[in-house]
Amino acid sequence: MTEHTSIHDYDRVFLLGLYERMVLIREFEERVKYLFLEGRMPGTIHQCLGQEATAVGVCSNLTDEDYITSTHRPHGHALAKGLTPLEILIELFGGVTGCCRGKGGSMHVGNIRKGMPPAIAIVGGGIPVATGMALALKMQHRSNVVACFFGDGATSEGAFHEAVNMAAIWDLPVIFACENNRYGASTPVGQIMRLGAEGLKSVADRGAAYGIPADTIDGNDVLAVYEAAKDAKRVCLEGGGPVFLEFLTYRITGHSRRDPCLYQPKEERQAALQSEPIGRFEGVLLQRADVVQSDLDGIRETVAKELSEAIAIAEQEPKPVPEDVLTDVYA
Amino acid sequence: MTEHTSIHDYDRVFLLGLYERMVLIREFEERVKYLFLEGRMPGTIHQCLGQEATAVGVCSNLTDEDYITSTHRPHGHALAKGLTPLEILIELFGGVTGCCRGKGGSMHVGNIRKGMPPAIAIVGGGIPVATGMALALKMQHRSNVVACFFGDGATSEGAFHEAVNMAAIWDLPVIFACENNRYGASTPVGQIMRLGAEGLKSVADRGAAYGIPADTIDGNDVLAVYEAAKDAKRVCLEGGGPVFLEFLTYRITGHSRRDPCLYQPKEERQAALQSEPIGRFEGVLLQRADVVQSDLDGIRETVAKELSEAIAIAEQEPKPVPEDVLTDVYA
Amino acid sequence: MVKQLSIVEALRAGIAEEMARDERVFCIGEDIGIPGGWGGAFTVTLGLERAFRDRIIDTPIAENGFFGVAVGAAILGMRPIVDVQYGDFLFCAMDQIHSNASMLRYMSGGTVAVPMVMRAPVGATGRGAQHARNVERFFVGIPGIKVVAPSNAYDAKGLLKAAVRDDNPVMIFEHKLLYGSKGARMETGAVDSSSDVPDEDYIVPLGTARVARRGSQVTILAWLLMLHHALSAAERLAASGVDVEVVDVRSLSPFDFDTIGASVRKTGRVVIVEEGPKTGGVGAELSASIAERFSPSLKAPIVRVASPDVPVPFAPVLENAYRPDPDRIVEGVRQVLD
Amino acid sequence: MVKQLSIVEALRAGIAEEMARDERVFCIGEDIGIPGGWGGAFTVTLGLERAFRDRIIDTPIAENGFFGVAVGAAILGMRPIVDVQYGDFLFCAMDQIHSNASMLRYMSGGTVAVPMVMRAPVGATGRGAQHARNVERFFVGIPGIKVVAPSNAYDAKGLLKAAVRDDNPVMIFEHKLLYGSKGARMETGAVDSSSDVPDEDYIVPLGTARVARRGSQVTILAWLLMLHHALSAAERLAASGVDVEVVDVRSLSPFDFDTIGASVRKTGRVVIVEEGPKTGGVGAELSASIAERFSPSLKAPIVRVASPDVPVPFAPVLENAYRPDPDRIVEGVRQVLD
Ligand SMILES: Cc1ncc(C[n+]2csc(CCOP(=O)(O)OP(=O)(O)O)c2C)c(N)n1
Ligand SMILES: Cc1ncc(C[n+]2csc(CCOP(=O)(O)OP(=O)(O)O)c2C)c(N)n1
Ligand SMILES: [Mg+2]
Ligand SMILES: [Mg+2]
Repeated sequence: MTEHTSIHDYDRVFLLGLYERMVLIREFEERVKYLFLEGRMPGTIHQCLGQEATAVGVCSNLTDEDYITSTHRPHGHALAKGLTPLEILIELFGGVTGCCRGKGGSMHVGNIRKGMPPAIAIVGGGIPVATGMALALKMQHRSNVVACFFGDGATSEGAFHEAVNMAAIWDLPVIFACENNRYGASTPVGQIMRLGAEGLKSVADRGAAYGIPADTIDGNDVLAVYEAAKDAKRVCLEGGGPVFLEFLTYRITGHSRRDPCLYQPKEERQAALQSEPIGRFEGVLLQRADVVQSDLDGIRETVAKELSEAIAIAEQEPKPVPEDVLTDVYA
Repeated sequence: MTEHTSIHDYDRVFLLGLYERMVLIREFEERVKYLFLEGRMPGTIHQCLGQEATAVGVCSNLTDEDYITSTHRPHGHALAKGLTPLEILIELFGGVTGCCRGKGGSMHVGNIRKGMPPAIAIVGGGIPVATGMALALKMQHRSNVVACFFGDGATSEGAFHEAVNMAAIWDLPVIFACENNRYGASTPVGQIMRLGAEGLKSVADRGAAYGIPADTIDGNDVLAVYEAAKDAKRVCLEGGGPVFLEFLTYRITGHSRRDPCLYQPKEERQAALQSEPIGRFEGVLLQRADVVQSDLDGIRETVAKELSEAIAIAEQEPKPVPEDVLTDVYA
Repeated sequence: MVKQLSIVEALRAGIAEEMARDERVFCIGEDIGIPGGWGGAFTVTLGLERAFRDRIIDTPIAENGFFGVAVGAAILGMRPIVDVQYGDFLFCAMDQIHSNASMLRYMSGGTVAVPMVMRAPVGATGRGAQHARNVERFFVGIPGIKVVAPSNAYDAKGLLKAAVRDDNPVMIFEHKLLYGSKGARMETGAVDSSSDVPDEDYIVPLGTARVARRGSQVTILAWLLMLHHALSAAERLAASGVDVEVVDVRSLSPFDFDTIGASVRKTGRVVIVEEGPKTGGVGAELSASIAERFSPSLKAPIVRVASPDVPVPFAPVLENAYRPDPDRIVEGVRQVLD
Repeated sequence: MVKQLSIVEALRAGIAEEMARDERVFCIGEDIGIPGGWGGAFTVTLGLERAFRDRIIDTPIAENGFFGVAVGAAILGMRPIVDVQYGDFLFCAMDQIHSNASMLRYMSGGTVAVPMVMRAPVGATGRGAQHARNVERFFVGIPGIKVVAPSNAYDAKGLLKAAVRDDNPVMIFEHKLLYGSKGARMETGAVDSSSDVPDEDYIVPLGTARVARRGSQVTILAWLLMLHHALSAAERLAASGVDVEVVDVRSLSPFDFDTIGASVRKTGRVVIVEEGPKTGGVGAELSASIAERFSPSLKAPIVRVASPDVPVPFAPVLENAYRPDPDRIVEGVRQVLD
């Protein structure tokens, strides 16, 4: 919960929409993990279990004409931005009707027609691209924003520094959405910046180096994320952008593939499981008189069914033919 | 002048040494500019007239076992670190007995035996190198520091960000000496960072993003530079490094070659000429009873003579033979 | 109307015309539009900020950043022309160029386009190792990118315009000694590359080579500065009765094997001239491809004349030993005739 | 004593031995020594932090930065082994590698040395375009750098040790499908590259190729994964009476033209196999050099078997169409025999 707003101030349909989208991401990731471990799905995967609130909270502020950029961990962002589970699943299965026609794969899902270019898996590499998209929006006098997702680890890359600075000096409409899940791969964030020292208390404090508004938000509170991103979008549209938002969250699954996460202390993991965003949001939702458990159960069932159907279809979709390797290189 | 120390607290010889070194750099650059414009010296040059106090103030704290890294504008740093005018001049003339055997040239002068690897002319490129040199010093348990020179413009490069952060988390003994001469090439510093905005008042404020001590110093006051670098060196040797120092100064010559500096407002230039470090230091020096104008004149004369001799020798030194192009590629 | 222009003037005119024609076109780079400044390191964009203030974007010194910015802007329909002061600094931006500019279209299954132009000056010019490299080799063969390298003003303007209108990332290499920059930015050792340039709109299609001199006994392939040295060498050889054809390769990716092949089939002898270390150069691919495609026509092994495998040295005597010159090209031709 | 080791195990042992032997040696990279972590992306340094805590340095995600840090440490006498998780990320560090690591010695007139080892995994492995590129081509021909690419555990350890002891920057390319990583980091489609590795100290000299299979009719040149596919193809061809020699090029810079030349002189027919786009590949230089050096021995135009000129696609069917396989190598041999 944010400080300013109570759960009772929101529209019921809106709230259940947030819930549904988070559940969709969670369930999607669970299914994909299973398919992957079973060997039915090729490649490698980076999943966002536990981080659903950041994707959903931010993207709920975006219209179809707004944009996002994403990372090696893009499934949640894509679903939150409105890509269908089906087009993503087909892509993950390497199907030719997938959102990238089977050429992208898990780390590069995207659909520009829905405001998401292929996710960029070079850590930090999407941040200049997002900044350039915002520059285009500004030059084209469009009232839209770009939400640029990246992790705590990405803030050490030069690309982050160069791009955020340019967004700052040119007042570009970018929401820099830093998902601080406390680790870059296996490396704790406390090990890659001098936190606690003179002037640097949080990742958000880095925003000050660029003279832009920056804040640290409980990233497992979907409404707090939503409100922060809403404010940020307003600042952007008023020409005061960019805004840096650090969302505190936790990855309750492996970094990639079959990672057993032995570098995450047990107690920390335990605590994180307690504060994962979906359970927390359920508790908050049920404070409302007009939301009952069966509403939530119904949503979960619908999502589960939708996904089962999508998987069944996706797995059977036609694969590319070898000659397709040669197409789509040049426009 | 610094706030803490008065001109009377210093040793006369030390002070005249600072003066001499600044005069040497100024005179060196004047001569080189002339040689270049006359067509006697090949290549291109970036000169540091007006910035002598930063090089001299910092390097006066360094021993032969301390190191520096430098940039495309390295003559002053090299002279301040103890390279002889002769070995640099020969290099600039493309002589085989030059400090880089004629292979480096103006932008790459250096002499590792005197604590200076070849200057790195990729803007920002020397900052990671300096950081690595400091890492070596630390791993080798040596009580030495690296002074890393770079300009205001370089702080926009990713290399700056990545390296300063690593120096910070590993407590490396680096003095990040940022010479803010208000321009990166022709571009005013106010145009490449959002100065004045939330939290960002000076280039030094960027240091906070890395959790390290950072300060802005009058870079045309050689004693202020000296004292700041002395403190920084102490912090480094005590294991608390790195330290970020922003030195406010001004380039009272072209960026390179025959640049007429039309992008520098006239009044600004005029003011800068008033506060250039050598004239200022003369005024301060003459406050002492034991320094008189003829002392200063004598130093200027000695320097002038030394340089005339060095130039005469340097120009005549043997040039490489064409076959030398093939040597020194591999160790 | 036709005017004699330098490459700098031709590029400047080409950029201005494309910006006037299409408001999606903008320039981005360091020091390109600072009032009182130089219009980039070599005056190509000098004064353009007066006509197009909002579309000449001066950046911080942050190559990877602003190349990425150009990629993002291009994705959303703009047509950036990115200026890097020296080709050497492309290494700073290499990730954005290779990982994003060149591949996003493919990764997206053909749904994203990245129409951007990159301009990079190359060549050894008395500045030492870090402002001197001929980096063409690093971009030839990156799938998704096109590469051109004009040797004269007409081609420079025509190729620039074609590049701006192309829907893909196009790299234009320009040679510092060919610019014809004037005044304070003039280069020692510059070679005249000015040519007649019509006022009317025209393009030089990407992907085309040009026969710069007709001949029958040997084909020299060259581009940028080396094209001029090749022509000098050809003159000299003509005096001693050797009839050399010189092809301005001009398009380094893709190569124009129609034009190159026609020449090779005619002469059967090939000398490839390249500024830059021999090993791993563009000449390697040219040599390998020609051998694959036209072996039956070859009367002698292909000869590569290039720089030695060393960084670029500073001292003029060394730089001259580094950079291939007409003498060495003549030698190469004699070798292929042996 | 001799043990059968995977490449990962051999590299790990080699690094540990060099670190024990010489305290100037240290490792630096992302996630290489985090307790409970993976020892880098492919477990090469797994557990080494227990023996050498101060010399296994985990970095932030900042490739250009930590490659530059390695350069600086090397200048002052340390011997860093730099780990990059995927060869693709070398583009982020390209400036430090090319502008500093490779050139500082030359720029200093031979007074500075930069003894550093860089390790980079390459190869298409189901991860899509940005974790897949064979970037060897970008480093072959950079003066000042040496490049090796081991195809088996014995070579991996021996080349690593030679690299650590060399006074120059040495790039080691490793192939993800050859590592033999186990457990959670195992690769689908991995090929066995384990070999007998002695306990005793040994090196494999940089700059040497190895005849991996003797034959008389055709020479196949390959390295990393393609070496294994070349051997399979040779087996298959042997069954139909074609006697193929396979040379593991192994050292990509410099090439060992003694070994390569001996084979070419014997067979007169050359097939070069490369994972990665054909245009501008390492194979181009090999082809051009062999033509220059050994033309009189060549009985047929050199054939290059490589990937098409496209980024690396994700879908398995496309990736298989991208990566050369024994079938395509057999085809290449048949072509060169025609
Ligand atoms: C330039 C680059 N370096 C390294 C990697 C390997 N890598 C993939 S994800 C990752 C960690 C990223 O951490 P963070 O930004 O916090 O995102 P998270 O994985 O936590 O979502 C690393 C090191 C990469 N993909 N790109
Ligand atoms: C990576 C890179 N980009 C651009 C340049 C071209 N260039 C040389 S000096 C310079 C300005 C540097 O400004 P600053 O860091 O403030 O140093 P100053 O010149 O003021 O001493 C530029 C842009 C370069 N050498 N390297
Ligand atoms: Mg993270
Ligand atoms: Mg400056």
